[in-house]
Amino acid sequence: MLYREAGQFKTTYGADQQIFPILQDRLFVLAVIAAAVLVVPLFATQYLYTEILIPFLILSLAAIGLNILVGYCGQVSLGTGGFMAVGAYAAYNLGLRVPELNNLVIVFLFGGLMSAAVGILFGLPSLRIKGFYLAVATLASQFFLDWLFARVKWLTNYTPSGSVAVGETSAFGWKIDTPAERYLFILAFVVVATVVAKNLVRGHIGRSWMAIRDMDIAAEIIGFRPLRTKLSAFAVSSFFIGIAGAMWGFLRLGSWEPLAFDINRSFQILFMVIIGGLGSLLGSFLGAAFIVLTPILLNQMPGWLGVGMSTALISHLEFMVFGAMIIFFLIVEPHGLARLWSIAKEKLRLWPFPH
Amino acid sequence: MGLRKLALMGAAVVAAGIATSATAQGPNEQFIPGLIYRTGAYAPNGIPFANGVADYYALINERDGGINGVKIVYEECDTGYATDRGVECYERLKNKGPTGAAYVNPLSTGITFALTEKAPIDKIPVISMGYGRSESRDGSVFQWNFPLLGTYWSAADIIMQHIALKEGGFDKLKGKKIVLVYHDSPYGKEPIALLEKRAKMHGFTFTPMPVTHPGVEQKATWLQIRQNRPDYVLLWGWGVMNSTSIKEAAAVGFPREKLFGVWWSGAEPDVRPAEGGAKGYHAAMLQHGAGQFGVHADLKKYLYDKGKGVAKWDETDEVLYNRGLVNAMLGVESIRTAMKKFGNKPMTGEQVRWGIEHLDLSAARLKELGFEGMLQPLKVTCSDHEGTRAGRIQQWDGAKWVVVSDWYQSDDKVIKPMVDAAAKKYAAEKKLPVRDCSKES
Amino acid sequence: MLGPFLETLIGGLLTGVLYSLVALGFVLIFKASGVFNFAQGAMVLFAALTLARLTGEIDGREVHLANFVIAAAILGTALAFVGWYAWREYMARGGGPAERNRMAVLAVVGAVIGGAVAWFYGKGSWPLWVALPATAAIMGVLAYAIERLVLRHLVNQEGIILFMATLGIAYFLDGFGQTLWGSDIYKIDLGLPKAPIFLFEDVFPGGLLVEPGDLVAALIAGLLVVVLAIFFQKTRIGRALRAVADDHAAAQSVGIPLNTIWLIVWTVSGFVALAAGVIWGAKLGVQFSISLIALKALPVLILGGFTSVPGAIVGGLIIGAGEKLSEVFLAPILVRQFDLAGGGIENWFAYMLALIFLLFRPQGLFGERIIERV
Amino acid sequence: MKRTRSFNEVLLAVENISLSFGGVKALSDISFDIAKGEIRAIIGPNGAGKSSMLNCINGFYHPQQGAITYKGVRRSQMRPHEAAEQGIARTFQNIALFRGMSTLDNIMTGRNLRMKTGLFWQALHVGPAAREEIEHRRAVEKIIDFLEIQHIRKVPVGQLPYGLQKRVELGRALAAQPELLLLDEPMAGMNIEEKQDMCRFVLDVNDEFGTTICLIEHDMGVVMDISDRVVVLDYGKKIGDGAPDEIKGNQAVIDAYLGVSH
Repeated sequence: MLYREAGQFKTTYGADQQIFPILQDRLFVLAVIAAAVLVVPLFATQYLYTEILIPFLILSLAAIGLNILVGYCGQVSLGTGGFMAVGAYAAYNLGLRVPELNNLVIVFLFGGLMSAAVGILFGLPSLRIKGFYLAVATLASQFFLDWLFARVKWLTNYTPSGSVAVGETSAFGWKIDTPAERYLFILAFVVVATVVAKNLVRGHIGRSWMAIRDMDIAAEIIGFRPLRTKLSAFAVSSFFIGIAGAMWGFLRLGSWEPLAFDINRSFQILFMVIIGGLGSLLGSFLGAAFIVLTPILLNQMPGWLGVGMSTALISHLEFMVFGAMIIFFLIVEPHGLARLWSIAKEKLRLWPFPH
Repeated sequence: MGLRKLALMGAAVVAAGIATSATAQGPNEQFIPGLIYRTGAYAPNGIPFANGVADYYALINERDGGINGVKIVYEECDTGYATDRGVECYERLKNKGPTGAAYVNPLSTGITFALTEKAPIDKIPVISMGYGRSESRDGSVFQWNFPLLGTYWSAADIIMQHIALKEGGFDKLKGKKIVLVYHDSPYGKEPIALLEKRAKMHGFTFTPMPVTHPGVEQKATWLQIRQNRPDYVLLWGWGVMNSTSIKEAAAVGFPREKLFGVWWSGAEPDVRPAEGGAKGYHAAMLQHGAGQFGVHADLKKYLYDKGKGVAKWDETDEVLYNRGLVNAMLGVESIRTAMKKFGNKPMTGEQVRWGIEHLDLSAARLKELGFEGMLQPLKVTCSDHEGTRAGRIQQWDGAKWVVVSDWYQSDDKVIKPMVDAAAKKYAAEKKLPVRDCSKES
Repeated sequence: MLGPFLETLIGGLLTGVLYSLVALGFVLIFKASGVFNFAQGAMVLFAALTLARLTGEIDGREVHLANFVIAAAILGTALAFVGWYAWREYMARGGGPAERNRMAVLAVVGAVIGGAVAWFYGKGSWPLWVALPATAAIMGVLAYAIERLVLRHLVNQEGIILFMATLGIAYFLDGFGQTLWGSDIYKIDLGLPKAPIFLFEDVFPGGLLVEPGDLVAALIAGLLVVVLAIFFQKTRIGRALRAVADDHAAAQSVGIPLNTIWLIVWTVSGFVALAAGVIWGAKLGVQFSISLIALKALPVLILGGFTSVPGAIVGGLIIGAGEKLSEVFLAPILVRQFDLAGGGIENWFAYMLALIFLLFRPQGLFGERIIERV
Repeated sequence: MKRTRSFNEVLLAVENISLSFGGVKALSDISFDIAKGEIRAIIGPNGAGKSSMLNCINGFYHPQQGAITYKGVRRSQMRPHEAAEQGIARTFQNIALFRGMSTLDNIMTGRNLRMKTGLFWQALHVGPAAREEIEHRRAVEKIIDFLEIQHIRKVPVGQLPYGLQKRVELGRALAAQPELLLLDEPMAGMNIEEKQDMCRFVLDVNDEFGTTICLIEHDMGVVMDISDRVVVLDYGKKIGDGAPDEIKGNQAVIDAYLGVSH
């Protein structure tokens, strides 16, 4: 009974084109954000911050980025890790070499922009190459970028180990040190980025991406320029991914080597996008939550249940159950957790009357 | 629809599971986390090490009833040798037990780098025995890092000394070609700085050649070695990379006698798969070698005869198992040292840090512990978190490891300035306070 | 200069054959079912682990007893399945519920026999001629399980969903294989010669190095390709497979059950995985890392075309030779020019090579040309 | 209804077009013109090259020989989006809607060439971007009203029945406010009622907006009713061109349709 849109009439096109046209949705999202800002810090432990909330938020942002490319524009990419690395190393180098600009907001945006530039470069082949050929071809960027950051000494400031560490993390005089501060900072960034992403996908640029995804030939015939459209998706996608990469390096790891952004990272984020739901921003969050939480829960489950198991067996079972769950969710709902959510909402709309 | 319902229910169960469970721990327990790997690409090397660690803690509990009566509670967490996973394990375990984690063994140079940033905040010491970042032996900057028994700079230096000795002195190295085949990670890159410096000092050419994780593709590397004919090849590998390197060396006919591995490339899983091809291969020793020593008698008596051992008995003389024992022993003795000052109760990380920094194991004490023949006496101080810089070289004779050298000491005239410079740079970058070690007791 | 060049080329080509072998598994499945099977690497590992553990000596303590019960059950079902299939072929078409009952009886009988056999040989050390068919049977069961539990439920899904599902299978298999067989390093001993051969020692200083193990592996791979080619061209099943590859709907309309076809391809690619596992396992030792060689096969795939068997072969040779030559001859130049911290370019070079090639031929070397229509 | 209208101005002229795919001739030496404001039909048996002809006109195929003059400009090789920019819109034989998007969004894509705000404003979705979106929404709502598809505004087009999809596709083409509208079998697969609706829409578009229309259609009754002039293709050759009445009496056309062997 609570979730009703009946009676909410839109009198202007503007009102009809809001992000959440239904009042309850608006209130719900506001409540979630308010809870994340106000309630979570009341009880969150450091572990919850650093190992669950922070990775979840950062990877959600990366998943949003990849979703723009894969879910909205239909170009499958396996190079996410590489673009995250570009963001992280670009941010690191800006902060290191221009200390006046060592402000997290500035270095993160710079990381995003550099990543966007590299994304455009590696997006060029998408004009000729399609489908899985493109997916595999994007691995070229993954391996090349991994290699680049391991080999070009300047990029890592000639550290002998090739591992870089960030110094002070602050923004506009706010020193972002404790897990809670990091969490709030990331949260703010991710909320803004999500709104931006939503604005893009609901406007004509988003429609151009979806048109290319759904039928690239028809899209070109009605006037979309395929190259420009695809490259804009690559650029925007890499921009978000680059920011996520910079955050991952600065606020999650603190020090990192190229292995932190290897191909497993790419697969991890692709999983998030697909399990969460292609072409759904909500899905990016749900997918990230699923992929971040599941292995951790599976790993700790035997301990909670008091089952004595060897570490090796726990790890192997974690792999098995994780794999099985992915298959299970794909079979149950190939359109992702976001679709499950909307089905649940649909039910709620009718509740308590079944028909 | 049935499946969908199931999925929703499953999600609800998982959500319910997130409610963290309180871990009830008795008051008189010392919690020690173990970041190990029994799965994934590096499992063959990770398993024996993890077994040694687990067995030694079990032995202390079984034989002595804990450390001065304080029971050890040991919990493993599988990192799979992945840095982010290792950090997650650390965060999960660091607050367990009445006093939190006593110390942490990351068992991966990458994880060590990451935890180096966290240790001062959490006040938990990082013991990176025989690995980690080389400059972290400088305790005035790296208060919480303890690369006990030897850093990679020490390892590389010991190998170079051995080679120089065989050649008839460092001056004979002039014009020689030395190649480093290394695991492409912070671990593999560590020795490069020292080798480059040595190359400049003695006029040999030094070529580093990276091998990408996990290291099963080395054909191009070894073809290059065959074509360039270096005089010596140093190997800084881990996991399957080691055995692959040795196999490829055999395949291109590079003399195994001139192939020298670091101490992480000198264990049984590294040479056995290469079979006959490994004969003659040299590796540095992190002090101890293979074989059974005093402590093994107790292990048999208290654990293996009762069926409580984790490993198989005939594998307890292997290099990496022994290294696990040594690693656990150093931790336990550090806690014991701390207890002398702070009392026989569970120690906090901060207290253990003090304990490690004042660890002083004499030959007599080592004998008492059953480690005679495995370790040389060591003494950790504020300025020297390495404790000892001694090492030997062993050779695989096709069936077992044979010690073929006397003890070497890495040359501090070479290494100390590098440590000082690197530590200073780190302190400046991170704006860290530097302790004055001359004022520490 | 010519000596080292030829030597590298030979080494690269021989490595390339091994890449081809892994790529072949991908191609078979993609051709018949449009699935980009990322679990191929995990299947290689699983097959190699199974074989290595069956032939090797197993210590009762290290592998839990329960594992053997599972292994016995798998093997038993495998035997039952083979028996059932033979019976069905023998009985020609038809059957229905009666056939299903027979299958159930056979499955139980097979499970008991297989379990007894596995129990009896529970300590491992099987001779190769027993272990090899047993492993092949287990790969067949695996294919059956994959078809039954995963693919059947994902019919008509988009390619990317199927791709993700195979990633899930890969995770599962990695964990399952290690639970069942342990995660140490194991040996497969084929008795291959190890001593390097040096050719033309009088022409080139030091001769041209050829590794006999690689040579034998290449021969086996070559043989396998020929067998597969014959299988595709000459047998009834092979022709059916090609029909499916050309047009799913048409194939179904002439009465070839798609599920059976999928089962067969997955089984065949399970066998290919076994062959690859044996060769790679003998070369590197059997452990987790061999599941990662799947990544090596990907550039071969896009270069050769996802649907082309000859493409997998030729692509493998080009990639193998290209990456070794680039590493040996190009990387040192790059290192000197740009003051890099070492070479190691072969990893991305293979992909770049394939990528540049694709820009000129988007459908790969032997892929069918794509004509766009509206 | 018989219509006799006269047109003077040539909008598009096709001169001696030949097109082949790897040796197979799809079109050979075709010439005809489309006058501004008229409804021009292209008919012919299956495989006659009708769709290929449309594909040439909007730049998707590039004929090996011949030229196309549009609005007095002889054009060489062009990409489809350039044709769209010059005011040519079309629908497709096999519906080519964007299946993942709603009816509203599909029709909005038709306005894409008129939406100019860049990434920055789009990201903020305020000021120019919001104004632009509402302005075009207004235009699209007019088309939705015109085609009587208000009730399916927010439904993903993949879920719509065939006839409605065809209508949405017409809406998308109209949204571009084209000068020349190419319709590829707009009534294929429709029942009588749907066909009547569609005919009405086509005629209304032509009347109200003055849009020139070139359509391919199999239903002879419809073609003869609504078109001003008809061109007949068979096996890639032009076999007839003229007013509907002339075509009806053309022997070659009758032969082609009745299947006289060549």
